[in-house]
Amino acid sequence: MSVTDVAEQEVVPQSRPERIVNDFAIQVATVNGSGSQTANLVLLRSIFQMGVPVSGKNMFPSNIAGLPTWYTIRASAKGYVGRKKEVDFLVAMNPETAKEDVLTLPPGAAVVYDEPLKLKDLRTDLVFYPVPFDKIVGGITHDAKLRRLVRNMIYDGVLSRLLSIDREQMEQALRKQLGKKEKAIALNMGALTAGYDYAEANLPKQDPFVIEPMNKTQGMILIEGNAAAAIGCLMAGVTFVGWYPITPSSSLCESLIDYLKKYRRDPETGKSTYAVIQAEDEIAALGMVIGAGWMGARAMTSTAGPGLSLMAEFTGLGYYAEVPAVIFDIQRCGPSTGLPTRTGQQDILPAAVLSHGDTKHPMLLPSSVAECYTMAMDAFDLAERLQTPVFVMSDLDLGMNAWMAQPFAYPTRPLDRGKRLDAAALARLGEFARYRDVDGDGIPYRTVPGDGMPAYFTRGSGHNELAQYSERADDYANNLDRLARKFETARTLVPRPEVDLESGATIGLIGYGTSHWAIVESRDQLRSEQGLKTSYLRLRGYPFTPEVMDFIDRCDRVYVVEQNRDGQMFSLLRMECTPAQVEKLRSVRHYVGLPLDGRSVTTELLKEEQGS
Amino acid sequence: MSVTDVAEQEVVPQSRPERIVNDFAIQVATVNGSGSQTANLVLLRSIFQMGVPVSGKNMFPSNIAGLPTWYTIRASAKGYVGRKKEVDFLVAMNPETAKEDVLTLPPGAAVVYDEPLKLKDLRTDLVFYPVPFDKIVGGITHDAKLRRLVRNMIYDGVLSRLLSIDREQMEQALRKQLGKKEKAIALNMGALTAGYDYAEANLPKQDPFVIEPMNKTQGMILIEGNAAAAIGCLMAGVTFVGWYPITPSSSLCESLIDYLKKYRRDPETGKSTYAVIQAEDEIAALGMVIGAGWMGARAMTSTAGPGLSLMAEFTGLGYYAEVPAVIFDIQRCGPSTGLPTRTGQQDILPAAVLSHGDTKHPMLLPSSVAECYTMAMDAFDLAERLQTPVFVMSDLDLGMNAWMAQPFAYPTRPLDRGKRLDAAALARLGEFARYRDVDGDGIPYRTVPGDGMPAYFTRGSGHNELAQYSERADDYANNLDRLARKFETARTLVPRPEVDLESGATIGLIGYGTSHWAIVESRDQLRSEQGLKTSYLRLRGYPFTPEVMDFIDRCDRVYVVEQNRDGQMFSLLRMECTPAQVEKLRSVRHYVGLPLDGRSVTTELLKEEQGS
Amino acid sequence: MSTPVAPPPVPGKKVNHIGLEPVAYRGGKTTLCAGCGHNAITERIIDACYELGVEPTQVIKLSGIGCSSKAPAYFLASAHGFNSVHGRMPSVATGAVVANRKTIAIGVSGDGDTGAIGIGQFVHLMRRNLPMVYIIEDNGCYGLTKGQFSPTADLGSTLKTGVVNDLPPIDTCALAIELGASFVARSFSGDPKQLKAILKAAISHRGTSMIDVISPCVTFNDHDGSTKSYAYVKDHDEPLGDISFVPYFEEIDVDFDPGTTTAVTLHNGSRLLLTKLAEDYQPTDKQSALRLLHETAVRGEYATGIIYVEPDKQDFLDLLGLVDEPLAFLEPSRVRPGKAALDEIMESFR
Amino acid sequence: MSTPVAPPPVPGKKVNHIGLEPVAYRGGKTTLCAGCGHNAITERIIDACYELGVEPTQVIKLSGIGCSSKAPAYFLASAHGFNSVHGRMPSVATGAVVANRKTIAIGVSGDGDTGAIGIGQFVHLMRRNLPMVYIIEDNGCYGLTKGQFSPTADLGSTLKTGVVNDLPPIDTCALAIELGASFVARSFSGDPKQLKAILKAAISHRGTSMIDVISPCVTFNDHDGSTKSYAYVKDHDEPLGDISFVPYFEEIDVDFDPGTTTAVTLHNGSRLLLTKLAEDYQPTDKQSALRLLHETAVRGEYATGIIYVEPDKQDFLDLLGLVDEPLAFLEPSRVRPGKAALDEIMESFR
Ligand SMILES: Cc1ncc(C[n+]2csc(CCOP(=O)(O)OP(=O)(O)O)c2C)c(N)n1
Ligand SMILES: Cc1ncc(C[n+]2csc(CCOP(=O)(O)OP(=O)(O)O)c2C)c(N)n1
Ligand code: SF4
Ligand code: SF4
Ligand SMILES: [Mg+2]
Ligand SMILES: [Mg+2]
Repeated sequence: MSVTDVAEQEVVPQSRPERIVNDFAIQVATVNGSGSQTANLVLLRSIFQMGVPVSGKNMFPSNIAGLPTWYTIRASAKGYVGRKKEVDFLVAMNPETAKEDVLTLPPGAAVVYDEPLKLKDLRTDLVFYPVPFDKIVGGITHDAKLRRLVRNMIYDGVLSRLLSIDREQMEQALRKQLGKKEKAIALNMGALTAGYDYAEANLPKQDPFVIEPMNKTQGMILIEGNAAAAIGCLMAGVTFVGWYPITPSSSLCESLIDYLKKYRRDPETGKSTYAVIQAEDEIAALGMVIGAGWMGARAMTSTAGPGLSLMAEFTGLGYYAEVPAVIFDIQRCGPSTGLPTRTGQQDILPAAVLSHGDTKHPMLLPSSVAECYTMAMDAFDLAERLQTPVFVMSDLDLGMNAWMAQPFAYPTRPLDRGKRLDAAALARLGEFARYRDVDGDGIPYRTVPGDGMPAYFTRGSGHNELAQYSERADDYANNLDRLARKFETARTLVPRPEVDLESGATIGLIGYGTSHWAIVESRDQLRSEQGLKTSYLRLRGYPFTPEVMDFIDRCDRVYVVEQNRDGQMFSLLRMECTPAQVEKLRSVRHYVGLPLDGRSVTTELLKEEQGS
Repeated sequence: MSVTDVAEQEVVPQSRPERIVNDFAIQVATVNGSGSQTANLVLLRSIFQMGVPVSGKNMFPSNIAGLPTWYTIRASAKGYVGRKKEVDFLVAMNPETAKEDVLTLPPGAAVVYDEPLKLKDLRTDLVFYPVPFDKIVGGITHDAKLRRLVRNMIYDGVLSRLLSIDREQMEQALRKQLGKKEKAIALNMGALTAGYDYAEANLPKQDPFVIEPMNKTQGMILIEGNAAAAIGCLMAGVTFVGWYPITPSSSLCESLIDYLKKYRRDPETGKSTYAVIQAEDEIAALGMVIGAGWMGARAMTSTAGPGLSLMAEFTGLGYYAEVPAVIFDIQRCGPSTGLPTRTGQQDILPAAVLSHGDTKHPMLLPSSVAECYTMAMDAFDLAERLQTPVFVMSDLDLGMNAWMAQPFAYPTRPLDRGKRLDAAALARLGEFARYRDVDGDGIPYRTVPGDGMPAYFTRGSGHNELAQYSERADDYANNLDRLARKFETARTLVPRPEVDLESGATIGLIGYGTSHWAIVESRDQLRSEQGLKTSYLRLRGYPFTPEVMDFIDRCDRVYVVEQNRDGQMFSLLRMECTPAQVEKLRSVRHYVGLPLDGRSVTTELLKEEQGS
Repeated sequence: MSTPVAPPPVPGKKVNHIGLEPVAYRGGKTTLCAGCGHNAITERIIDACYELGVEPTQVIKLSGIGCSSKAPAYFLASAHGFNSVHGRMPSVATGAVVANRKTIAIGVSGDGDTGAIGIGQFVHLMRRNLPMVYIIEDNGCYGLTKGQFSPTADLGSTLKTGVVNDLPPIDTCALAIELGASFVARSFSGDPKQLKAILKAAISHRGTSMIDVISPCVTFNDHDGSTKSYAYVKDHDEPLGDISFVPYFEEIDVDFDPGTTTAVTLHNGSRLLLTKLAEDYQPTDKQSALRLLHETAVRGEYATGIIYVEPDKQDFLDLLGLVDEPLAFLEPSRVRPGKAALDEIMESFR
Repeated sequence: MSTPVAPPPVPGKKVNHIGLEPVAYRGGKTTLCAGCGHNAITERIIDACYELGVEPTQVIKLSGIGCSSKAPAYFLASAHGFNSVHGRMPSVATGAVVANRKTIAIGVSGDGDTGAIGIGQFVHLMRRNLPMVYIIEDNGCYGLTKGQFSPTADLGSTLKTGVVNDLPPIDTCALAIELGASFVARSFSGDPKQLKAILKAAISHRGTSMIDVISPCVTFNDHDGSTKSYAYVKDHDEPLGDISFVPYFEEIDVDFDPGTTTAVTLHNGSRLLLTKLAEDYQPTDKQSALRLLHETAVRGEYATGIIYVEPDKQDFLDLLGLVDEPLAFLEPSRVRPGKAALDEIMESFR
């Protein structure tokens, strides 16, 4: 596969066993716009339905049609859902990339390919299965458009046969995909069957890869992180959404719109208990959110890097005017425009300190679709509790790919609307001082227009405790100190890390977000291949909670694993750690635009360990 | 003075000597828009002309007329030009602040005040000089508008008498200020004389403060940092300026416009060898600069915090598309709108990492008006040499206040236009690859439209060495690594720090920008009052050069002194230092919107030292 | 506390129809220059709200940054106010109004705030026809940053520094009409009668009411070609050499009959031609409104009055189909769907 | 290398008046969808430059972000190009053109790039009358982010997802005229003859030439109310269930006479009414141009042709009073004043 980083040569090709069951990666190389998504999702879903843990990763180009695209499905009995660099089973449909795709396969891999591509002679250490797609599709329909469309379904049929994927599961998956479109289902099933039949008749099994039923996915769902986050927002009772389309974040708001339409219209009047506004740009999107949040609505936006940059000024206003706002950053790779369809964790440091003039912001760091759901709810609660913009740092890999999960639990905690002044509080406090630290936690009481409580004048400018304009040095410093105190309160409120202290381990790993899945796998590799035990802390929020420092203290060396060039979380840690802790910190960075894989972590860590 | 931080109580009031010569601070408290600027500058300039080192700091409100404003003039035989917290001689003209201004004076201070304010009884430990301004001005002119205007000149006269400031020098300073407006000069001199005469007749000298001639300002100039930077840009051969007005940066571009008009019109045709465009906002301003820089022009903009935030996206584009741009950030205090007329160093961290997706930028850190001049030239050379946006981080204190300096030297170094491909280079390289690291320094060769060399397609998106669109992992990583290499090259090119290693000192101070002047004074205080020797490193550029790490290594403890809440430079250092170095670093922070003073540094440092 | 509560009305005192005294409509003390047109507009907003009997606590006051944008602090002290960031008040207002449809939103902006950095948000606000009053306090310059040109500066006008404005002005009224605002007016800060009447109409209108109010900056705005311009005065009256000096002016008042053109002499001596729309002018036709604006502009005049109005145009809240209650105040039970909904959603992913 | 140099013309081969073959005007292979209107516009730019004998290396190509903004990569391979950031191409173009006045700048933008995020910079570009050709490839949607509405989407049009557009479209031509652009035209990507002619005129004009080219997005744009709309097709032609499937379309071509109206049926079955301006239409009067735009819009038609032109209007470079040579190439001696200048300046601070 031409755009990915090539599998490391250090991974010594072992002589493959005869049967490799539920532990390999399939990659389908097509051209985007050619309608392969249905075929790929059916493949993914049918394996999932067979009870085999599975993950799917879409590597698509930044255009709409005509460029190479790759879809990787990984079946893993052990439940690994991170990226696996080595492709075991290639479906080569794209003439442009087929050659390079084949050349980068590890020995022993299998290749289903479009016969005219003549890939057979490229290598002798692979298994080749030529399939005459055009010929087969000719037998299915005469409509040229439909032919292009169902052509992809044929490879599903071929794979069903070669990998022993249950054809009934495929049909069920197809029905799930296409809904009630019987004609479409019939047509696609025809193609699937044709592929199956062709394989049965012409392609004797020569490779070791097979899918066998398990029961590891019972009751689970398959969902994309952006949809999960949207459901979280829905359940958080979001009432205002201001957004501007940008890959890979658009699908968050677009799913949310669908859910809101369905579940948030007043049953009697049909009217909406929410508003979604497609703004003219990201500055306006956050401006609207700030306006709505100031007014007391639960308000959010969703964006990616370029939008984050544009939101810098308003984020600072939100910080200083103390207005709640929830900002999802579905991180993508590089600058404006960068690689908008590639993943990364490259906005961590800029988001943490976004804006000018001494600002810092809480961040939530979901690793899983389940956390996209729960942290969406956490974010609204935190934003209102802390009266400040809160960032949820997801990424393209998490947001736009399908992941397995247990069904999400219905929230048990009521909405936390934070410190809102009411008559009782006013009576207790005697006086309303918008920016006074009454409780010692840096969080003042607020009122909103229309709630009957006293008004105040909101401004980014310097102000005293009574929200009056002030340029006094003491007022300014007091306010800054209180805001710093509030950030310390945030430290006690953001989600705590997940810590796995392995007894006897001297090495620790710190990771966050989607890097988690590679780390999980790498730890197993280190244990099984090197006998190396590791402890692990997965960050779930920023500012750092005491557990983080404890963890570092307990380890001899700590590897901070992340998907950016500059070691951004590593830098944030370095900013806060004691020298003894800094001494222990190492940075493992990955910045190629593709999801991090376990092997890269293992290799990098071992290299460092040898050096240290 | 009501907006300033109150002088520390720890500074034990010593019994004052009888005569305090050339070592005290005068503060004039007026209302802005009342025309006190001429009177204040005449005062400043006449002391300067008497050969006494002097500095002037304007603390003005964020409106146009009617709010309190303070102007502080410090005379210092020792040449200290940083802020001095204690005011020794107050001119109280503003009824609104007079009381608080008087109450915060140290014992022994003197107060000239408008008689009707009746300040006399507020304290017994001060010297009071009541002056009936309205009565005196009544004798000068009958025009009400003119009365308001020349009223302030009266206090110059009073001070001339009380402090022994040469009246001829005052007249000369007034002429400098008003140019050839003889009528205005006569009127103002009348007021001055009236003030002098009044003082002579009615105000026997009771305070110890006097100005005596010295010869410490011979040949020197008095200039604001923004004007100095403008002269630097002029001499750097700037050809394109895109800007948007914002305090405290506007005067940079406005002075520059004046100079360009005068010195950069073609003598024959009268046409301009430059273009200045007032853009519609800061996004457009930097967009224009990027467009012009891409085209090969020497292009710049100037802004402050809110503009910096708005420039985030384009800065990232400039970083990745590798377009030279010079950005002056005249830092002010706080968020949008913050305290736009207060100073700070609060954009250091955001500027260093401005934009999303792994970016970092060189910064130049002028401390003096002389460096505003030289670093403006350095910035253009660096931006073209490195093909990247370069920030010059000045601040309100430096940019908008008048500072003494030796006249600027004419540049001896020719303009460095960086690596521009020409026919010879093309022949040598064989092929033009826009983003290839030919020389190993991370800096590629560039061509510009119209130079006859091969064209390329510029984009922020992923590209290979040939500037072709690419989403390949290897291309992306290679490019990022080269950019990181280029940043290492920047490390060798930015101005080196100024290091003063004091033998026997175990304590080091690191400072930058205007904090320098407080540090200089604090070191003297530490030495003379505590017998404490300190070494000192003044940062002049970012990324950090090896001297910085060397310096830390040589010290036991290093105090990083800066004017922000979050210890922003301290954080950048922490990100790069070895654990042993981190161990030594302490943060001294000042964030009240007013320039840092030496006493605060001393106090803070001693407090920490006692703790450590 | 920053928000004094209006004292209970004393019998016999002047009150409006909701029983509030004029003082209930006042705000903080202005920090603008004496004689600044913006102050006069503030007074008219106070008058209009008082006379209409607007409930002050139902109002929200929003602005960007500039001298003009400080104005909301100077009226209706008991209303919430938001002095946001430069040029981006429209988006803040959009979020705020949508979040609570029961509020009356008064936005105050400057010609720089709206015409330069904010023109993009202005365009989209007009297009959305968000119910609010949007006032541009238009002085043709950037007051707060000391007098640079704004995009509404007239062709050929000069700065204090002598820089001449070469670009044609943007006509915010023509733009607003073109873009879909449903109430567009122009007035003059020194015409209290007309301005108050327009403000009352604007507050009463449902949809975006855009009012461009010519509001001289007595300190910086300065037209060349007049022998009484600030520049001219400066040259001939030498003592005015102090750049930090702000002359003190009385506010200008004019009042003239509809259908006539009145020349107003500004403080700096320059003349402003105002054409008051005739009483029979029909402001409901877009084309004639635009023609009128262009024709008067060509003659160097400003047409003042209500230039265009489309009383029945659907506003943005209608388009959004919101519930009647403010979104901000919906009960948790109305915004968090029940378990059945989540179950149904989960089922779809199985 | 990314910039092939045109081969020397072979005798007998078709060349233009500067001796270049058509191939010298081509660019990289398009990565847009087959049948996308944007590709047709690319072809016309190539034709127009070839026929005019434009020197390709004298051209700079600029764009924002979007499918449309990718187009500059597909024409004039030997010209420098800059694919900048979303909506901000006008500022980059302004800097570039001012830095080198000898270049011919062709800017390509989308209706989202210009009408949404970029409308502020668009307004100010038009106002400055910067000499450049500014093309909006207008498909009423955001192609690259998969079909959301743009601000030029027609009232009542629907997304694939069923979302209906409630807001009126922004007419970029009316806006450009209102704001001071000196050449304003509208055309259709499928009308090669007219589009090429307009492009040639636009390149020849001195000042901002703004051309709004209706350019259907075959993949996402989708008008409701037509029984052949995409939504309709989807419902009734079930196999099209794959959301990632992009159908392959032929480009549309129309050819009709000036002064007539023609109906074009788009790929999704919707109809577009194009009214070609008559040959005797006088595009020099602002008022009539605006009236024409409004009247045709009310009838649901698009007026195509050169709608407004002001041939002698001063352009931005004139206003700036620049030297004749490109600023970017001035010798050091012309941009760094001599020692005497610095001495004089220093003296003023003594
Ligand atoms: C992002 C940003 N850029 C620049 C400024 C500086 N600034 C403050 S007010 C202003 C212009 C105000 O002009 P206008 O809106 O016409 O208001 P006026 O003062 O004339 O009433 C500018 C440029 C700012 N506050 N924020
Ligand atoms: C700051 C920023 N926000 C959002 C995006 C995502 N984005 C890319 S193209 C585009 C819209 C393109 O629409 P249009 O200009 O009409 O071009 P089309 O694709 O329709 O030709 C958007 C929103 C971006 N690249 N940058
Ligand atoms: S500077 Fe001008 S706009 Fe600002 S307050 Fe003064 S008169 Fe008004
Ligand atoms: S998505 Fe639409 S605009 Fe984009 S290339 Fe395809 S047809 Fe053209
Ligand atoms: Mg203004
Ligand atoms: Mg479009």
